[in-house]
Amino acid sequence: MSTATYSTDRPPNVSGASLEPQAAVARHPLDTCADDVIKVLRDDGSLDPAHDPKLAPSEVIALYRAMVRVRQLDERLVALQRQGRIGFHIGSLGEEAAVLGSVSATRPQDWVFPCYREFGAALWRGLPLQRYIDNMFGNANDTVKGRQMPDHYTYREGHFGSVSSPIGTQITQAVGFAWAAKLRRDELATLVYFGDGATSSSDFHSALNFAGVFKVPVVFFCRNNGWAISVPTERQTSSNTFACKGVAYGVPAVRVDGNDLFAVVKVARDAIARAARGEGATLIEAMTYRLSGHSTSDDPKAYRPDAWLDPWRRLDPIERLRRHLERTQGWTEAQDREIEVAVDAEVKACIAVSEKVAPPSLDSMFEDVYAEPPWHLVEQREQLKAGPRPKGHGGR
Amino acid sequence: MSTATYSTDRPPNVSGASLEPQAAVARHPLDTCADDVIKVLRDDGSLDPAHDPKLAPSEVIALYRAMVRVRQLDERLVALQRQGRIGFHIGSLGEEAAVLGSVSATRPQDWVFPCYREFGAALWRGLPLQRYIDNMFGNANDTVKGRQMPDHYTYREGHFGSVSSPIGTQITQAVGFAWAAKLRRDELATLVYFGDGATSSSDFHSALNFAGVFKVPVVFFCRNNGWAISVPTERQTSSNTFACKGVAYGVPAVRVDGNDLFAVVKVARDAIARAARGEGATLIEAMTYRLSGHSTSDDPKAYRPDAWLDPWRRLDPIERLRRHLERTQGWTEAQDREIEVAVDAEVKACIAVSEKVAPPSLDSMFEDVYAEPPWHLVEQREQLKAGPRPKGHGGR
Amino acid sequence: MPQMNMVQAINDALRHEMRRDSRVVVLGEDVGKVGGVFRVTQGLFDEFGDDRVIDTPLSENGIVGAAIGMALYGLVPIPEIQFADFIYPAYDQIVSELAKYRYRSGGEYPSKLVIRTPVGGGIRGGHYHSQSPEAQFIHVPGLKVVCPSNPADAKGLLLSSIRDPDPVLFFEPKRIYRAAKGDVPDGDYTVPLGQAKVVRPGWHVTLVVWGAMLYEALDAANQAAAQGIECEVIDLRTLWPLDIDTVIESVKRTGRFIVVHEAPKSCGLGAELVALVNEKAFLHLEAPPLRITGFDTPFPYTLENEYLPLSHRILPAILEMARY
Amino acid sequence: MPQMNMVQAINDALRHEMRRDSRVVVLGEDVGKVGGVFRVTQGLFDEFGDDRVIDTPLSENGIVGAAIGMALYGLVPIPEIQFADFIYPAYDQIVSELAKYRYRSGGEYPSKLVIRTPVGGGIRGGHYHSQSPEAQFIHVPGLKVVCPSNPADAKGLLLSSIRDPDPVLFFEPKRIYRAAKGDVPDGDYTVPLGQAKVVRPGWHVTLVVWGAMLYEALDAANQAAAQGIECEVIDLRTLWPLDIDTVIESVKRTGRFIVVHEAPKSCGLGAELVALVNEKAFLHLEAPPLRITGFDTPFPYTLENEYLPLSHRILPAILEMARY
Ligand SMILES: Cc1ncc(C[n+]2csc(CCOP(=O)(O)OP(=O)(O)O)c2C)c(N)n1
Ligand SMILES: Cc1ncc(C[n+]2csc(CCOP(=O)(O)OP(=O)(O)O)c2C)c(N)n1
Ligand SMILES: [Mg+2]
Ligand SMILES: [Mg+2]
Repeated sequence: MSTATYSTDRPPNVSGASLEPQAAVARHPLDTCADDVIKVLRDDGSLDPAHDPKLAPSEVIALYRAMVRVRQLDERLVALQRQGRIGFHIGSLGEEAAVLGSVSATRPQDWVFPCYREFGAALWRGLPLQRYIDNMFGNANDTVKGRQMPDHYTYREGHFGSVSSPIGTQITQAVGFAWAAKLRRDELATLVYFGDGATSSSDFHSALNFAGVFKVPVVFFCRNNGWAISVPTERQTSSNTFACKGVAYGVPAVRVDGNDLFAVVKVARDAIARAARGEGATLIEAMTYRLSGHSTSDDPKAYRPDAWLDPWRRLDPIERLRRHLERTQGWTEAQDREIEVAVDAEVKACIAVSEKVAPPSLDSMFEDVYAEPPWHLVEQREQLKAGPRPKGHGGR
Repeated sequence: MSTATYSTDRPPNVSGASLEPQAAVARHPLDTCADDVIKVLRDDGSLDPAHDPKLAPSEVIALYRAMVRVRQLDERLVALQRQGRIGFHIGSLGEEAAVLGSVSATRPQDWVFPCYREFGAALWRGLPLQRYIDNMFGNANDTVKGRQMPDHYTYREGHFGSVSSPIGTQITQAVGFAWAAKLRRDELATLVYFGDGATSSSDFHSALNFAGVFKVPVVFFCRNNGWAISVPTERQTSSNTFACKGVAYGVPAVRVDGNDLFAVVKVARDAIARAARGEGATLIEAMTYRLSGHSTSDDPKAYRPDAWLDPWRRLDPIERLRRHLERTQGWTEAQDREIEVAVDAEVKACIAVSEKVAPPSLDSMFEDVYAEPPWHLVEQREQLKAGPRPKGHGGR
Repeated sequence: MPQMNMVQAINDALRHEMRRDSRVVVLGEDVGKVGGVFRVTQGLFDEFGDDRVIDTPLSENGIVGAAIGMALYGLVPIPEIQFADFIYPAYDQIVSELAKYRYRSGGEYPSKLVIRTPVGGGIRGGHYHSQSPEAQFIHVPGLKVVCPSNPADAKGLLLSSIRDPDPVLFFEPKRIYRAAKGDVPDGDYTVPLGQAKVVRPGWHVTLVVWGAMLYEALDAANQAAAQGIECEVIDLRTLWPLDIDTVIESVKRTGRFIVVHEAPKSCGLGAELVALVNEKAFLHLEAPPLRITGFDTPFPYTLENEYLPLSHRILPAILEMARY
Repeated sequence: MPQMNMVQAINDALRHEMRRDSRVVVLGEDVGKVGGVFRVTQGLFDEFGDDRVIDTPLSENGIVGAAIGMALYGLVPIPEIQFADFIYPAYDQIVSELAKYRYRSGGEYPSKLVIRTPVGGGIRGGHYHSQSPEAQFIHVPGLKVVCPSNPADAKGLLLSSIRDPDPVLFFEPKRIYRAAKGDVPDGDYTVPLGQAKVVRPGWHVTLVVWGAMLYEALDAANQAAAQGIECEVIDLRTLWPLDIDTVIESVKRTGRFIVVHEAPKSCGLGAELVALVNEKAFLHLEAPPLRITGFDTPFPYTLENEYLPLSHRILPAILEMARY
């Protein structure tokens, strides 16, 4: 079953006519059913050379900056939600290395299919902050026209997909997308994000299976953050790891310290390189931890005592990276302060702009259902426009 | 992730705060990601003592008889379909040892959730032949009231489920059923059949995952017969085996020579014993081969040259078992003839009866949609009965 | 009688029935320790334990498929789908299996369970936390569909749904989970399935509605009354099989029929009601039946109040129809 | 012009478009070497190879989910679902994703594909090889639904469907896959989506129908004509968005409306048509609109001809309505 090329002119030898044990199939170095976790960044801030991706100092700083920026945004957006100024936010507190490390491994031609926690990846690929904040407000400037909840944006120009809420659906789509690129002989890889909970979805199964059979150039990036809302990973699966699920599909897999930027960059780069070489899919399990509630709608106190976070706070990906910067580049608090002030300013400015923009037009509600509105939508649009406005028009 | 008991008062250690490699989890003897295939019956008809289930001579003869009976039925039903006397048949030619060996391992209290090729299992558990043949004719005596296609029967009394066409759905249901028995502390195992193609279904994924997490006393019996209609197994998955998919769910798995009655009995008994001991689910991959077309609707010539069958004809499960009987019990052709004549007589008799029975009543069409027909069905029933009959009333 | 909101009343019904009947189990995502994302199952885990209040992996297909198997065994499972918008991964198990089990087995294998799930808009949930998929289940023979509009009905209908021999989809209008409050009888009582309720008697226009939109219809009816138009407002309660007698009796009196629902208009339950009214009260109709519904677009986020058939859209329809 | 049956005409359309447009790929179960269980894709594998005619693993969810991804990339995938009855495992990808992609991305990500699948009864397929699930897709904004009744339309509508910018469900009535024969123009032509066809002009009763039941409606109409009742028979062809003008124009002339479909009655497309006729031609109606449909039961095996709305059930409805 390891041949992905589909030969139809010989009998499949899968159920092996001889019924003799088959020769063990050679494993890719990444293909591990074991519990080893790839780590690079040591507690003291030094790097283990074995898997060091050898980032330039400026690259490390850029990534550090991006991680800090994302965290600051998270804090600000949660506050905005608490103040009732936006409806919702779902963030990546504690998962910044997993998100930024992986997306930084993508090349310009590569594509990203997001789950809902990867706004950091979108920003890294160039999503203008203003555009992101417009989406948080669902205003007339929001490119998805205020139709979806906050954090459900798109960014085609940056090769970044469309966020949707149903868990898992993007995984199968990413496989189709990457497969299409392969069929068109375009050299690009597709990186798809999902959580540990999503591994239970039907789409995970279809996606990994199709990717294995058709040797699709896709990178499956599973953020194992310990939780699916209130459901812990031990209730999600009884397998030893999430990575070992790759075995079921002939998809090589690797488990990585998801709070270790360098290790994440390393495995993501390797996986993209494999895809680029035509060797097919890779499953990455990044072990990290959701330090916040699931979203602004969730209060984790009901199922998770705060003390459980302590070990993970000690493994905070930003702290660990800062230790490295201190050690290797003499990083100072003043430099942190500088980032903070800059981010604060840009975020505030964007919010000030977005908040003033009007809600989307009534017309916009009927666009894009189809390429052209059919008669029944034209009729409904005109009815709506001719009628009265509700209390709370445009959510205000 | 190997703990199925759900402790909510300690932090899950799944994403292991330490991020150190975890101790390897001890494997059940059946838990194999390797390609070993359990075999007992040797080419010369002797048995390998390593896995010999030690069947009594009379048990072997009973199973041989059942296998021959099933094959004869297959031939007869295909002929009936060709003559236009029944609409459809889907059989088990070549897979008799897989079906009979596994079902014979069930105990009276156990339950069977079928796919569509296991009428041999239903008959083994006591389904009266007349009842089965009534279903083939969809007549008024058919206990499913002629509502489903042939080979879509039920047999609750024999702890045998309801055949439906959608691939895979019964797997998840079997898990729920077995899980319910566990929750009620009833000691019974549930055996569920499905094909290699079904491993790609969403239900396979949900079922195995739930079974692993909740340690459900279910036996997953995958008839790997090499084909899903025209799609060969190498196009179904890229994993090394179907058995190794168990790893993704923490479900121990074993690969068995599905044309070796003794080996099938052995692994099925072991799996049922595991379930009975409260040790949870087992995945069995029985390697066999579909010697016929997919069903009477299929002509395999379009995708499978006849020559591909040769190695499998040499591994015919009935031939192999006869060799064993000849060697150990001095089996003779006369004894075969005896079976043949007896089966022929009973089958003919049943067909003669079934074919004369009228089609189900018009009333029956509106029963069992709900426990009691609501007003709209009463209305529709009366309309139908008051109206004219179509050409070809009752399919005749 | 204690005052409760919908969440409390449904919780009360579940607790009541779980105490009474040990076959009842609740399963779904986050239903356990945290008591569901809307806290409908709160406290059940503590009282009944992990064997009867079961947090599952993230798979609606697995939840419903396993629940069907449990039901075949003789349990009475009550799976929760976190939002009705996420019921679609389980659609195959529901429409191909659950709905057909009794029929296809000639009555040998009924599969009785109740799927609970929050439906509808009103919480700024956008496309994926706002849908009302009743029509997609009503069209499938074998299922019953229920949608309560107030706490007392919610408890009584849920108890009926659990004790009914057929599979039931129990749709909980999340917009009024906490907003709808009222007296809820203690202990055991049921509200029968298949019986609508005339919430407001009237003689000019018949308004059929259910769930959260009931309050919008009542609001509009009250405003219309100020203009001398008396609407009869019927809360359908059981969406399928529906209480045809109450609807038709009313339409025969009023000659004017409006149905209100949140789901998109085309091929919704409103269309079926219009067709039924045509079949059974055609000669009594004095104006074309009207549907005031969600539009035929995905459910929008910012313009949620524009999308929903709130009273500002119902009132003009009433007035127009009365003038017809 | 060559004579073809439906299978051949659809095959011809696929081959034509695959030659013309290298972005078109076909994928599904058994579509490759064997050419589909109904042989609709026969020969395509040999001509276009494994990269464009792709046998997939047994997963409708995977087939449609991957096809959506392919479409996002810019291919024009034509997934085949072996029987419409097996489309439900893909329902989530279709209704939650495919239908909403363009909308939810503000037009940035249209996902254009055509899902082909055989529908309807007539081959003694019982519950699971006979269903007609159009209503379950029409109710979902964003999808188009097409169902041809003859070879020439099948080819022309399929070419239109492939070239249309929106996702299309292309339902092929398997009962007439081989039975419906006719001249099919060579080469390139299209039959526009959204245009019904008046197959038989008449003035007493309007009959709206599609797919295999067209022939039953025509049969009944011919029998009615013998009794002096002239039916206008309209083949809807595009089920959604439908050709409202042709339907309403006819009903305004006849004042009498019957819709025929195989799917269960309740919440079917028939209900929607009745509601639309009410909205737009109420004052012209001289009799209550009627639905002649499959019953609200699962599709039976032995009593298939009793279940289907064949001419023996349509004719009495026509006569009754004409007498009304
Ligand atoms: C199909 C579906 N079911 C349920 C939900 C509700 N839901 C939203 S997020 C979530 C948990 C997801 O967990 P995981 O995949 O681990 O991602 P994480 O949030 O931890 O990043 C659930 C159950 C959903 N969005 N989609
Ligand atoms: C959901 C679904 N998709 C497609 C089909 C059509 N179909 C019937 S049997 C079959 C192949 C099944 O192969 P496998 O699971 O290996 O079982 P086998 O027939 O080989 O015993 C297919 C595709 C179906 N019945 N259900
Ligand atoms: Mg998670
Ligand atoms: Mg098979």
